[in-house]
Amino acid sequence: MSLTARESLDNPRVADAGLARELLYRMKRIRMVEEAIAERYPEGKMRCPTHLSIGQEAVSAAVGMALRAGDFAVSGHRAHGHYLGKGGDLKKMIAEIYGKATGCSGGKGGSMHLIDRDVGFMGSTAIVASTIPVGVGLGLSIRLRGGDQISTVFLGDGAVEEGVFFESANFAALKKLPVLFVCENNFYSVYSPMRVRQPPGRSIHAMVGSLGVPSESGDGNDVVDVYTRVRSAVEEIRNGAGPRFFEFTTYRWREHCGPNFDNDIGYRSQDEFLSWKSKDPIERLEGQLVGTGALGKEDIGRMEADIRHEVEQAFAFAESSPFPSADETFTHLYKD
Amino acid sequence: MSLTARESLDNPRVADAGLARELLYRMKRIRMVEEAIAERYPEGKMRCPTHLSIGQEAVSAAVGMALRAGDFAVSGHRAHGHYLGKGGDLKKMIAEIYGKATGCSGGKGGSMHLIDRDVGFMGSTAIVASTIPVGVGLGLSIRLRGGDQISTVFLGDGAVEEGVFFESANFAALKKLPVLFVCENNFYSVYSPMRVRQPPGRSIHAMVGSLGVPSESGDGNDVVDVYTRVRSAVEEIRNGAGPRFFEFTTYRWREHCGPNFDNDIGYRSQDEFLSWKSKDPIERLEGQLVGTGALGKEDIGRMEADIRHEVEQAFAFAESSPFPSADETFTHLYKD
Amino acid sequence: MRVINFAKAINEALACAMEADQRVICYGLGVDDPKGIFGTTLGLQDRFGEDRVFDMPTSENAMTGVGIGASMNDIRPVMTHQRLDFFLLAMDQLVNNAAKWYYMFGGQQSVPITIRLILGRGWGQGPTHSQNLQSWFAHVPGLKVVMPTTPADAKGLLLSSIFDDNPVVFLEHRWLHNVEGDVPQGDFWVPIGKAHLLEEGDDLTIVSMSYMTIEALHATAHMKALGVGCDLIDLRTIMPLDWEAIAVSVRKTGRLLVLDTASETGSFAGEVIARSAMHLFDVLKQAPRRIAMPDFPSPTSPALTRGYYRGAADIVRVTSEMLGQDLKPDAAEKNRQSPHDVPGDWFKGPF
Amino acid sequence: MRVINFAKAINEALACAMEADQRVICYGLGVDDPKGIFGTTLGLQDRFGEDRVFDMPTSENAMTGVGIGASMNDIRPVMTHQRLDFFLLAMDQLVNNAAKWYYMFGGQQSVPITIRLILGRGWGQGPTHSQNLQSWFAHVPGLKVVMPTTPADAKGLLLSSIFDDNPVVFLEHRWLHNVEGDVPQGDFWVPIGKAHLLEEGDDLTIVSMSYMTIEALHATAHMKALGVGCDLIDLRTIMPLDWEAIAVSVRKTGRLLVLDTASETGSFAGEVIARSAMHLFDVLKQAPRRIAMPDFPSPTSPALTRGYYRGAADIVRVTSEMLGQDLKPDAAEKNRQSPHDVPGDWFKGPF
Ligand SMILES: Cc1ncc(C[n+]2csc(CCOP(=O)(O)OP(=O)(O)O)c2C)c(N)n1
Ligand SMILES: Cc1ncc(C[n+]2csc(CCOP(=O)(O)OP(=O)(O)O)c2C)c(N)n1
Ligand SMILES: [Mg+2]
Ligand SMILES: [Mg+2]
Repeated sequence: MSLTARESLDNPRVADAGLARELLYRMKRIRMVEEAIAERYPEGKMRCPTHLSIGQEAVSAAVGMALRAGDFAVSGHRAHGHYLGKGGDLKKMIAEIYGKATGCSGGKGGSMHLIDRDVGFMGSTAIVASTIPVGVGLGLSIRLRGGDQISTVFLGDGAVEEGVFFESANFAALKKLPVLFVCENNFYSVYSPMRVRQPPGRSIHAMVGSLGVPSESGDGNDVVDVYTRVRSAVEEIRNGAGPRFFEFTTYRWREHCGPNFDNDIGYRSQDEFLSWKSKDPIERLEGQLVGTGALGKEDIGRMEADIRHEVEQAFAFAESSPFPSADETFTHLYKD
Repeated sequence: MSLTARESLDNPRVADAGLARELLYRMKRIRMVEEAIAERYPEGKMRCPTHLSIGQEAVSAAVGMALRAGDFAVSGHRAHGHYLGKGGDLKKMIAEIYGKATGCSGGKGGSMHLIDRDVGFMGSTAIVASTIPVGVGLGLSIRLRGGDQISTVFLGDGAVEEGVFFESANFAALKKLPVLFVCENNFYSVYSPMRVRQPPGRSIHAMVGSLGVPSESGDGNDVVDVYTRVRSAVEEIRNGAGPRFFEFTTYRWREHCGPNFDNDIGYRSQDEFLSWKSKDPIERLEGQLVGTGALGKEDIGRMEADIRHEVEQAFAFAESSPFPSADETFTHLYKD
Repeated sequence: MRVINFAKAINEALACAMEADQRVICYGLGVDDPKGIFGTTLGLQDRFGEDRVFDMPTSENAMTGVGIGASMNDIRPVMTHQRLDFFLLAMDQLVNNAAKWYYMFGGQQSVPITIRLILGRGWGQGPTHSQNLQSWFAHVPGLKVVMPTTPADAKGLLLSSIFDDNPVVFLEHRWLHNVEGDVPQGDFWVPIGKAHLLEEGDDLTIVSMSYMTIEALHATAHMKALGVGCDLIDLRTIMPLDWEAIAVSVRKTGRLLVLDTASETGSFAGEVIARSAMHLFDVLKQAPRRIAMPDFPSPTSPALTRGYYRGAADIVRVTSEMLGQDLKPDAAEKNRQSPHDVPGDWFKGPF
Repeated sequence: MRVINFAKAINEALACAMEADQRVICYGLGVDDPKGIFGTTLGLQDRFGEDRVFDMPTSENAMTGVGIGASMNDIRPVMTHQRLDFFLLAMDQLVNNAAKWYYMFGGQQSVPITIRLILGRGWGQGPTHSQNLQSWFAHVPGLKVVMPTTPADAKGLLLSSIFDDNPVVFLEHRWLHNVEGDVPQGDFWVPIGKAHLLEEGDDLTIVSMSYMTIEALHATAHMKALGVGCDLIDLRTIMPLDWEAIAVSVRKTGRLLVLDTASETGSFAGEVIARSAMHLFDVLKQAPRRIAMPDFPSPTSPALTRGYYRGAADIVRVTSEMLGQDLKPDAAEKNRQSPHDVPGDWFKGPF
C-alpha cells in the first residue's frame, strides 16, 4: 500500500479503505473472541485464570498488522489480543484455554501461557514483566544472526514498575537492539490505580526516553494512529535505528481476571468506565468508515458474520478436541 | 555556622575557614586510613576482600558532614569512606577488617559488611545495590515514626544498573520519602567502563530525575561544592520535600578490590589515572586553604600527625584485639 | 471460641497485631483492594489508615528491601504476595539481606519482617502460579518458615510471626482459606517451632504440613474406620523443625510417611526422611516413604493436574503398601464431590 | 593429554565450543576484563570478537532473560557470574522461565542456556560471597545442575552443558580453579548425569561433589594407608542424579556418608540420604551420615571460618565413628600447609 493509514483516512479522496477495513476486522475479531470467552467462562469448562482485553483491541490489532509474520513478539498474562493480532491460531488458543491436547501449548499452559512459533509469537507468561528481557534477548539473537526482523515486547503499565523492565530497556538501548516495546497503559494493575504505584505527574514514556530508548505516547484507542506510528517506527528499527518504546493509553472494560464487569466493587467508577466505553476503538473506526461511506452496514454485518462463524468453529474445535492423556503430565521435562 | 561553605570560600573576607578545615581534615583522615590499609594489606592479616576509596574521599567527607548523627546511611562494598564520614568508629572498622572480636560486626562481616548504629550507619553489604531499598525502607520508617531524620543511600554507577535501584527510586518518589541518594560515578564497575554498561550519551542524573526523584550532578572532587549542595538538599528533605538524587563524578585510584595500583593491566590508561590524580580533592582544597592563608603548612602537618596517631592506634587496637572465640561461629542465627 | 475460616483467622491476627502495636504495618499488591487478598486484609485500611495499610508498585524485590529497612527502625512490616511465584523476584533481599543481617553484623540488628506468601493450586494456576518452595527457605540459615493448616494455627502463628524478632516466611495455601475451625478470640499466639499432633495411633507416623494435612485427615479418618491408627503430626513450622515431636512418634510406631506440597526431589519431606534415617535408624522397622508432587512443573489443564496432585487416596495407598494391608485407597476419595481441581464448591475461579 | 588446571580447562571448553559452533556466545560481568573470570575467559574476546564475547551491565535478572530469549532463536548463551550469590537476583528468570519454558509450552521450545556460577569460600568471602545453593536448583524441575571436580570433568561437562538442549546451571568452586589434572585435548565431552567412581573400597560409600571431593580424596588416601577402603563417588552432576551408581556402591558397602558444600538442612546430601533410606533400607548396615556446612551463614573472620568449614579431618572422624575404629582424623590434615582459609599457596586474595 502506498499511503500510510493516517494519510489515507485524512484524505477521503485517496482513502485506502482496505487498510482501515482490515484494522476494523482485526479489532472486531479480537473483541468477538473475547466476548465469546466471557460468555462461556461461567460454564466452568475453561478452568484457568483468564485475562480479557476487551476495550484494548486497537493496540493488538494495529501492532500485529504493522509486523511481519517473521517478527517476534512476547507478552504477559493478558495476551489473547497480542497472540491473535500477531496471527496466532485461534482454534489452538481456544483449545488451550479449554486445556485440550490441541491447544497451542498442549494444555500445559492455559490462557496465560500462549505460543505460536509459526507466526513469531514466542510466548506469553504470567509473571509480570518476565518476558520483557526474553523479548530483548530475541532482539539480541536477531543482531547476532543478521536480518531485518524485529522483536516486540508487549507490556502493561504495571510491568513498567518491575526492575527487570528497566534493566531490559537499558540493555536494549546499550546494544541498539531491534526491539519494539509496546506498553498498554490501562491505568490499573489488577485493582491498583496509578496513584498508588507511580509518582504523581510522572510520564512513563518520558521516563523511558531518558533511559535511552526513544519513546512516545499515543491514544491507544485510535487504531489508525497506532498503526501509522508503530509502522513507521518498525521501519526505522528494521533499518538499525535501535529500540523504540510506545506508551498507548487505553482501558480494560471488564474485571482484571475473569469474565465479569466489576465497576460496582469500588476500585474504579462506573463514570470512568463509561467515559472510556464512549471511546471504544471499534465504534470509533466503524463510525468513521460508515460515515465516509467507505463501509456499509451490510459490509459490517458480513464481517461480523464471518467472525462469528470462525469463533463458533474455534469453540467447537476446542470442545470436541480430546484432553491430553494422563501421561502427558509427565512429558516435556527435558528436551532430549 | 552562619554561611554556607561555598559563600565562605568565595568570599575570603568572611571566610569560615573552620568549615573548610573540617572538610579537609575528614578527607585526609579517610585517605590516611585507606593508605594504611593498602600498605599493610600484603601482610595477609586482613583476610577479606577490601575495596578502597582513595581518590573518592570528598563525597564521603562532605556528605557525612552534611548529615546529623541521628540520620541514617547505608552503603555497599566500597564503604570505608562512607562509614568514617558518617562518624563510624575507626578502631572498630579496622578491627573488623582484621576479623577481630572487637570489630564493628564482631568479625562476622569484614570490610564489606560494616555497621555503626550509634551514628546511624545502618549497614553496608557486598551485593551491588542490595542496600538501596533498605535505605528507602529506613526512609519509610522515618515517615511512619515522625521526626526530621533523613536516610542516605550511597551507591555507585554500577549499582544504578540494577533493577532494584529503579524500583527503590520509584517508591521513594511515590511516597516522597526523606531519602538522599548519593551516587559516586567513578566510571567503572570493577574493570568495566561505562561504555559496555549504559547507553552512550545517557545521563544518570537526568534519568533519575525523569523517574520522579529531583536530581542533579556535580564534581565529586570539589568537596566544598558537594557539601554546599548536599547540605541544602538535606534541609529540603528534612522539611518534607521528598527524595533527592546526586550524581557526583569522581575516580578510584587503586584497583577495584585490593591494595594495588592497576593502571598497567589494560582496562584503563595511566593517562586517565593521572588526569584524575591531578584533580585530587585533598590537594585541591589544601591548595586553596594554604593559598588564601587560611591554613599554614604547619597546621596541616599537625592535622596529619593527629590523624597518623589515630590511625596507628586503630591498627594497634585491631592487632592487639582478640579473635572471636570459635563458638562465636555459631551464635546470632536468630534473635531470641 | 467460634468457628471461622482460615482467611478470617488471618484477618483477625492482622487486626489484632495492628491494634496491639502501632509499629505493625501491612502492605503488598492489593492489600487494600475490594478482594482484600482472598479476604485476609479486608477492612484493615479503613481501620488503621493508609499509612499503615497500603498497596505497592509491582516491585517485589525493592519492596522486600523496604520492609527490611523499615524493620531496622522498629517497624514490624507484614508483606503479602498473592502467589509465592512472584516472590522469586525478591530472593536477593530475602536471602542476602533479611536472613543474614542479624548474623553478619554480629547480632546488633535483627530484621523482624513477616512475609506472607500464598501457594496456588488447581483451576489451571499452572506452572507459574503453583510453586511450593518451602525447602528453599528452610535451607537458608536465619529464616523461620511457617506453614499453618488450621484456622486457629493460622491466627496464632501469624501473631507469633509478626512479633518474632526474626524474618519469617509465612506460607498460606490457597486451598486452606475457606477451611473452617474453632479459633480463639482476641490475642492468641501459637509458638513457632512446635508441631501439632492431630491424630494418634500406633501403626504409622505421618508427618505433614499445610494443605497436605487436610488430605491426611481424610486419609486417617478413612483408615481409622478400618482399624489402622496413625500419628498425624502437622509440622506447623518447618524451620525451626520440631524434631522431637517426630522422633517421639517414630520411636513409638517405627514407621514414617512424610507428606509435602512441593516437588519431590529436594523437598522438605526429604530432609525429614534424611534426619530419620540418620537419627532414628535403629527404630525404623521399614523404609520410610514420602508423598510429594512429581518432579515436573505444574501443568494447567485439569486433565493433567488430576494425575499431578497427590491426596488422601495416595496416602492410603502408600500406607497399604507399608503395612501390607489393603486399606481401599479408592474409597478414601469417594465422599469428596467437588472436581479435583478446586478446593471445594465455594471456589468458582478464576484465581 | 597434558596437565592443566581447572580454570584453563574451562577456558578450553569455551574456546572449543565457540570454535565449533557459531551459535555459542559468552557473556557476563568481566568476561573480557584483564582477569578473565579467574582466567577462565581469557583470550576469548580477541579470538571470537565483541559480538560473541561481551561484558554486561550489572543487571543479573534481565541478562538471564536476555540469554533465555536469545536461546529461543538458536543462540547458545553461556552466562557467567563471579559468585552464585549475585545470581539470587535472577531466580525469576531461571525458575519461572528457563526451567519451565519447554514444559509449559508443550515441548515446542527449549531453553539451551548454560549459567556458570562460581562458589566462593575462604579469605573472608563472608556471608554474601560464599553461598552454595545447589539444592535449590536441584529442586526446580527442568534444570540440570552440574558440579565438576576435576579439570577433565570441568572441560568435558562444560562442553556437554553448552550443547545440551536444556538450561544447565554449572557450578564452579573457586577453590578448584587452580587444581591441576590430565585433560584431553580438543573436543572432549563428559556426559551429564553420570557419576565418577574415583576410589574403590568395600568399607564405606562416600558420595561427594565439587570441592568436597578434593577433601574426600585427602581423607580416603589417609584411610587407605590405615587399611580402610572407600568407594568415593564424585557425583559430577546432581541433577539428573546418577542414582544407580550410588545404589550399586551402597549395596556393596552397606554404609553411606554423603558430603556437601552447602548448609546442612535442606542440602542435596539430605536428598541422597533420603533416597538411600527409602530405596536401600534393607542393605544399609547402619545409619547413613552426612557432612555439610553448618546451618549458619558463612562468617568472615578466619577465626570463625576455621570451625565453619568441613574437610578431610571431619570425613575421617565420621568414618571412624561409623566403623568404630580410630582412623586418626587429626593426622589427615597434618600434611596440608596453607592456612585453612585459602585453597593453596597460589591464592593471595583478595577475591
Ligand atoms: C511478578 C508478579 N507480581 C504480581 C503479579 C500479579 N499480577 C497479575 S496481573 C497484574 C497486573 C499487572 O498490571 P499491568 O502490567 O498494567 O497489566 P494489565 O493487567 O493492566 O493488563 C499483577 C500485578 C504477577 N503475576 N507477577
Ligand atoms: C549483584 C552483584 N553483582 C555483581 C557484583 C560484583 N561486583 C562487586 S563490586 C562491583 C562494582 C559495582 O560498581 P559501582 O556500583 O560503580 O561501585 P564501585 O566499585 O565503582 O565503587 C561489582 C559488579 C556484586 N557484588 N553484586
Ligand atoms: Mg495495566
Ligand atoms: Mg563505579
